[in-house]
Amino acid sequence: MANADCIVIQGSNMAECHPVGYQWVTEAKARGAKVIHVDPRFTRTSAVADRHVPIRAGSDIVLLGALINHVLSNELWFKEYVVAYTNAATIVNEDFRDTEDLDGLFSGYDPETGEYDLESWAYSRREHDASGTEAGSGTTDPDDHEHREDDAHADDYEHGADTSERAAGHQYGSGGPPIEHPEFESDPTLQHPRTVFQILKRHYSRYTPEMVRDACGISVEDFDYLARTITENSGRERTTCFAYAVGWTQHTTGAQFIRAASILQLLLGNMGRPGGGIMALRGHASIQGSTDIPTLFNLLPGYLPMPRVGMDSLEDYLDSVSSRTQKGYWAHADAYTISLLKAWWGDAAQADNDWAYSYLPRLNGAHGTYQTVMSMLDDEVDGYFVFGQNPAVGSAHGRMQRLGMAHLKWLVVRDFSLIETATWWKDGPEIASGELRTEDIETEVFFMPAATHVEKAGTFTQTQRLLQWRHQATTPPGDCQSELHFFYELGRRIRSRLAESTDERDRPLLDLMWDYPTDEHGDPDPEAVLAEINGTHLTGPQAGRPLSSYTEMKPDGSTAGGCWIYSGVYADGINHAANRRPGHEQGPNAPEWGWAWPSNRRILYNRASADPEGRPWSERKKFVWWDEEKQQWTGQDVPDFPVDRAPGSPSDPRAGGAAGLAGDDPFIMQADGKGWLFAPKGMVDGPLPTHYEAQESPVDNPLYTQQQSPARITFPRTDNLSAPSANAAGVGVYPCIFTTYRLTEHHTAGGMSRWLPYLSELQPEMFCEVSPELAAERGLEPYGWATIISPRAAIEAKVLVTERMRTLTVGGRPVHQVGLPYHWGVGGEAFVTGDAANDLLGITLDPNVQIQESKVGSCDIRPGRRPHGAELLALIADYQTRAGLTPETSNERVTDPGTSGAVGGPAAPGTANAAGIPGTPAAPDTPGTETEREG
Amino acid sequence: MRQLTEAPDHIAHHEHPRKGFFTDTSICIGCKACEVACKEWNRNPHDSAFELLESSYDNTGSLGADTWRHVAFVEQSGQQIEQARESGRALVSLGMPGIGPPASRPSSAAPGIVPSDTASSDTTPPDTPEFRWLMSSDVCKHCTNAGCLDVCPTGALFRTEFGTVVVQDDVCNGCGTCVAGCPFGVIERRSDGIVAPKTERDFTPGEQAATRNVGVAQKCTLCYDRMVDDQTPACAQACPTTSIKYGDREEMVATARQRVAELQTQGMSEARLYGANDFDGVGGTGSVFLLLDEPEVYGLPPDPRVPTADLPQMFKRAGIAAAGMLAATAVAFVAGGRR
Amino acid sequence: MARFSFLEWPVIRQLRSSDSLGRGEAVTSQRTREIAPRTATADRVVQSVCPYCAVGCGQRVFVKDGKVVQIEGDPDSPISRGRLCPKGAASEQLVNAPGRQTRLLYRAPRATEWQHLDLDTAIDMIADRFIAARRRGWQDTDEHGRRLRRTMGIAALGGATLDNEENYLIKKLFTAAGAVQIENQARI
Amino acid sequence: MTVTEFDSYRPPEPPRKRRRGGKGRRRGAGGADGSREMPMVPEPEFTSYYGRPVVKAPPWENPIAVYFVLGGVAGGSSLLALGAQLADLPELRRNSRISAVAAAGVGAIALVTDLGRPERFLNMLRTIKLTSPMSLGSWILAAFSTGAGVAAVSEVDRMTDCRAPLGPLRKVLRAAEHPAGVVAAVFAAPLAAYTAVLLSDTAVPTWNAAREDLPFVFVSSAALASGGLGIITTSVSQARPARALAVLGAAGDLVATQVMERRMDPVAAEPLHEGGPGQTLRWSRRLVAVGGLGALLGGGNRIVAAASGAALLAGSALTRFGVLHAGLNSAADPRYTIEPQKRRLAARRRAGITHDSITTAG
Repeated sequence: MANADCIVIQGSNMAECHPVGYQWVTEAKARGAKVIHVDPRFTRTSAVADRHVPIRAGSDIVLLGALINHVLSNELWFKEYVVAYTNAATIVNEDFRDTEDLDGLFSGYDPETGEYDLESWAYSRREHDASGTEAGSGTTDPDDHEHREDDAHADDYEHGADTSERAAGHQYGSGGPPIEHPEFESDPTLQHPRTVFQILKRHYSRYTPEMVRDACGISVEDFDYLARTITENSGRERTTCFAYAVGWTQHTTGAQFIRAASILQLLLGNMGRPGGGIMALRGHASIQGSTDIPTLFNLLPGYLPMPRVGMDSLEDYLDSVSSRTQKGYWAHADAYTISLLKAWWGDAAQADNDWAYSYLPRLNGAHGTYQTVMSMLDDEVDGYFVFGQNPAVGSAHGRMQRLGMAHLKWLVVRDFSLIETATWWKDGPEIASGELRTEDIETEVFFMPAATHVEKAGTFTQTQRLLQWRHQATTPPGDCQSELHFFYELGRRIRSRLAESTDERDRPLLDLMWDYPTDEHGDPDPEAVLAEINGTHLTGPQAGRPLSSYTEMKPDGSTAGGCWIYSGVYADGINHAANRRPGHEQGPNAPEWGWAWPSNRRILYNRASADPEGRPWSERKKFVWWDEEKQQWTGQDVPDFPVDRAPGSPSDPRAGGAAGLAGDDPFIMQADGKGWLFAPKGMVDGPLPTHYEAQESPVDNPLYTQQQSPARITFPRTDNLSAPSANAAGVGVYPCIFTTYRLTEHHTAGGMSRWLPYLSELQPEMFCEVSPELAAERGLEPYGWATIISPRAAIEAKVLVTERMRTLTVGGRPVHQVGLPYHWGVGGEAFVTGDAANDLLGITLDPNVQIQESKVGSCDIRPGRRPHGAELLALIADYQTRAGLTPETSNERVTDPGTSGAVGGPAAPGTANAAGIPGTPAAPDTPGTETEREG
Repeated sequence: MRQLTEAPDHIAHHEHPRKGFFTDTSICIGCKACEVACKEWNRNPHDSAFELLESSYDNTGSLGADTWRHVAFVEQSGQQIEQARESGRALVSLGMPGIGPPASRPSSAAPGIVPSDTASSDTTPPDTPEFRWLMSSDVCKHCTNAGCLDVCPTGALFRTEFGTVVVQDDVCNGCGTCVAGCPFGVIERRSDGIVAPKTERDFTPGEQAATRNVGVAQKCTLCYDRMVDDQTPACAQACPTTSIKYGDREEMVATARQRVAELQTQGMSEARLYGANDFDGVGGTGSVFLLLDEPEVYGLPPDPRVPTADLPQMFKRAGIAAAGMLAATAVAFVAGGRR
Repeated sequence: MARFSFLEWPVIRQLRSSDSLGRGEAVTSQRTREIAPRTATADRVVQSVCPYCAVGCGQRVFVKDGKVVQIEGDPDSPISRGRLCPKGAASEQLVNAPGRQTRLLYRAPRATEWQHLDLDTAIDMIADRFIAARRRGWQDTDEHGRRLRRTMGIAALGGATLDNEENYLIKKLFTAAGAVQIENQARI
Repeated sequence: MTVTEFDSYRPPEPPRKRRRGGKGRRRGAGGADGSREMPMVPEPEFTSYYGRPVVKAPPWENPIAVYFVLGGVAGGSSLLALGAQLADLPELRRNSRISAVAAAGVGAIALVTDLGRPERFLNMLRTIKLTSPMSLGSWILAAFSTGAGVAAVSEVDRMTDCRAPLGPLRKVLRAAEHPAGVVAAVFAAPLAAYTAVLLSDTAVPTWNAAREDLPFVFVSSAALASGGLGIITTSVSQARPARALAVLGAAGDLVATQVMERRMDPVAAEPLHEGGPGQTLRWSRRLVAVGGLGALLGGGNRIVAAASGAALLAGSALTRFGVLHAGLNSAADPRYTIEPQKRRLAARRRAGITHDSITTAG
């Protein structure tokens, strides 16, 4: 990032949320790079940027699409790069229909299920390769590189043929859906009407500067500045970098926001090159680690998917993960899976019992946290463990979270202090409103004090996949325990209680490898766990020796390893995550500080920093190149490519895995080695990013009849009402847009900041930010109180009237935005308390990654404090009645054209498939989509 | 009467070079890490009734006994930006010392600022004409002629071997004279603190430590205790963007001059330095600032003057007055005894 | 200050030294002359990583008498170069927060207040409840008779400040127990 | 505070604790609300940081003013005592000596109570700082008190008919008595005058701006107060010098105050006229005038003399309280710091002096 010539920060408030990461932007700016901040609010990031471009929250795809259109129609794309490294030339299936043809829907949509059949999006195959319709997909983000900016974990693409279980991200792990080693039709001249390139051109043709003005509220002048700056700073000599965070992910179309930026960056040739790429800014110490080794329902460690119902044998399972003949390293998923099973069940996992594959539970639907909360409300969940998290404040629709917990039999909260999730039964908002009575709540609550980061040893994985070991500084005080200690102990006791059990269902617990060396307090040794994650040779001459790389993993039970991508962190029995050679003694990539997965590679896809012949694109931007003399790749970083694969060497169609890569397939984790402009698979809501309005938006979608994303996941319930959209009746009841965000001074739901006086005093009270125009219109007094009402809740906040909030003109009408930080919660224990902005949010999810839409919603704002008790509920109900809300409001999948005119109803998928646009595999790249609240 | 103020060269009374800060507000992101790092290191009590102070994102208000680094937030309209540019241009036209870019840019200077390799000739002013949000981390100036130090009756305040001004907590009796003596409103006597201590225990989870140094004048020590061990002050070490730089004062001033010249070349005529002039009313400050508007916008005095500079004259006037009193008494006895 | 010594009286030191105006060395106290940072007097310093955001800034943790007395940026870290944001800079206060709970608390059904509970007892109670909830929510097959082998009676939500090793053990234990409803901050 | 129908459901808000600074924001040119608060002043051209003070007021409260008053009384009384000693007026000498030591003693206690750490008051004598009026003042007070103390002890001993078992010390005491009185008198005028320097040698705008003439006000005030005390305590026959001193002091005070205010920066002088301190100072002048006239014209009458003396003492006290609080107020409002500074900076620039600005272009 420090090498970039232009940095566009969009959907992120980097200076506020990642101040220390921002040092690299500061350096780039000092070198002369342009920094542009695109955001609804003028934030501290805007204050130090060259220019702030205010944008209506949730309209980012219009802007990015218009930039794509600008680049394409003005011939500003990086031709050599695009032709060689992307799927621009690939030809798409003739059945494919674009949103331009179907007024906001792609071909393949089923209005009954709200899901797409992805078949018509596939690449067109060459005649002789008739092995099926299985089109390529792959994933990963060719995200940028250069130290510390890639977010490599790849992503979430779904298997096209089966979208019935949209279990969110990582269904297919980093490898994406399996594909045979494919050969697809392509047209290097890019002239064929069904080439990805031509489809792209048509798709974005109506995304014009004027559309940006009308939809985003961005002036044509600002757009020109942005377009000019980006294109002037891209190409051989220069690179532009995008940085985003949850300002993009927390939308019903969040994953597509990122795709749109990836397309732009590929067209400009900014991927895989120093100072280019897309940088995901993640919010939490080990958010990356907790997806790598996931405490997520749909993944096993290393992005292996959880088995799903019907996958009765290991073979079924592995077939769903990868094809042995696909390109890249995912071809060896069998070795990774069997090593994992050996690590978990040891000798109980043998070839004859499918390596204990049957011990794994199966999924048949999504079991994300929001679905779980609804199960709680249905009394289906007895016990709930919450560790280091404060859903009563930090999760969307806080009221539903708290009411759900009131249905539990028992709740275990593990944290440093008495967070609202531990005390809602006593002083939560529902106690105040009379909805709950403490004496009636049956839930048993265990509050267990947790150990802090210095009272335990272990690794965090930071946003660029770097594992860093923390040494233990001191022992936890009092009853405090690490999670490691607690869950180890819990497992031990559960196992001992079941020791006599003959029930088959208890076998997985009893056969579990659960012996870890402990210290005198019974605390297990985290290094032993790390060693298990790394893996070991079980048999053979090297038996007992730690694996040095995942390439050593075997599918024959001779190796064990808990997370293949982390294999190598404990190579030679040395904890490489604890490597600490000072940064100033090393080069910019600092390979001897910590350990990055995979294989301590700091930068991904750096092959793209050289041209197809292997020469650097320019002297100024040289990074990795082909050394003719030594016949190998070399440069400033470890090449992320088979080191001896010469440029121009052809792909071996029969070889799978790494051996199948051609000399100019830089995106090595993708199934076809190319950067994807068009995603034939993997994205369940469309192969190309398309602008839809948010679940709640007072604005009519200016591009299509279809108002919201047709594939979004909705929960039409009386306790999850949505505001009317666009031209619907009652839209004026909730006329403003609110957006939630985080401040530098606090940490998410406040569990790690509102109990600290030094941080609490810096931002002591809940406030809302409004423009002077809105304040004048509503009679809001500076620093007085205001009440903000959404269809779910009403909260109060102090008013900051500031020109940092702009009233935007969208579609000729003023649109007021209300900014709400979400750190505060109602309770009695913290230094500072206040109403929780997240209570306002409803639950509507992105179908790709199941992240909720929390960056934008509809609300009303009025002066004064909110009422208390039953009056509060009456106020909310009064608004709901006035707006005529029902569970169906804004939840129709396909927008009724009657409400907005234009094309006809549910565009029956698959019916309009005649016109032929032969498909070709294209490769999108989507950087890490799962992200947390504000990252 | 001899001159009572210190000359800049008196300060180097030890072998150590004088140390100081250069706070470059043009790259401050207002994160307040400096405030927290300072409080954390110095174990200062928090300084707030936990209420919004009605001043943008600033909720600690000003420097004081408990807050030794303070980040100011100022929201400005286009008209105010234009005025700032105007006043900056006026400064340049005055022909002040050290005007214009240094003839050749010393490559050693400016830690954290890499010489530009791209923006060679871009002299158009940055485009944020409609609005801006200024952030600036204020701190004790560690003046060459320190008012607080001069008026301290007990010797609690002293000039360290690094040329900084530090309170000795164990000596100060809290007379408060230094509070009035500071032209920048930095030093303050610590009151009882806001949270009553539960116990005397320190660094213990779940326990509130006692507030230290109550009743004693308190201010930034430039982390004297760290400095004696050759460590960087807490705020400068924490600062994510190197808006706060720490080092030999001479080097800081050079860096500041280079940076301001750079910004002016880029068309930011509003950039100016504060405290880099050894001929000003306090003999130059140990903490130098790069500001983007007039000092009073940030709560800094526009023309501070150490009161000690006028002390000889005050003594003279007091002497005359005292003599007058003697004379009046004499007259009284002469007049009163006449009858 | 120690016992009064006439020669050490600053008035005398003023006269004896060049610091006649009493602004420097003449007026220092013994404590001032012996000042040392607690980073230098700590028993040990260990390298750690900031627990707040995903940038992964290096930290140095100074420990004296078993207590954490200072946490500051690690200048050796190539990621952060010794810098910290306000939250990172407050890490010492996170560890030693006055509001931090160090004792286990239990709220019985319908109770209006917390009560203290022994840690050991609490873990036993949780283990018992875990087993019971697992059985109650057990699903062997779905409605088509396809194997599920899981329980829906237990759910978990984790923060993203957990170590990889911790996540690993949790995922391992829950998966073996058939508890699939496990989520973390990544999706919140 | 905005109000809604729902506010009644809320617990009442505790009154806001304002830590510092004025209410509301005062930014930008014009300072419209600045003018609202200060209607007497023409629209000021002035910018500040949310109206927060630039300089801090010292933590000095009324005990300090009490000390200033009593310091003046002590100084003036010991001068009277020396005069009486020389002019052989034993009653005046005795009363003045005792007044001096009592005033100095009570004043010192007041001074100590105002310390943040009173137990460390001895640190005042830790060093001699020529740059610190407080340090010099402490030494002056110490020396003065020693002299005045010895002289007073001797008086008390005489009053108690030498009943204290002093033995041979009594001889020493008697021998030291007169020299001690001289010592006290030597430090008397400095004791009365230094407090003015103590105030002026600060960044507090009003005090600093008064630096040329404040010592004259203070010594005059000291003279009139000690004279006033003299005519209260001493019979008319011996009180004539005290009466004369009171009259001279009162005249001096009224003149010096006028001169001082006229020579000050008009903005910095404003707090002397406004609000509580303005009121205090107006009353002070009235009492001084009345007391002075009373002493001059009715000093022969014991009742009138005593009343005049009381008026003078009260007037003197009000002067110190007024000046103290006017200064504290001037520190609390950034206008008094910023405006005069900007004006003097601009004046210097107009005069071609450009080398001494703290703000520089490079």
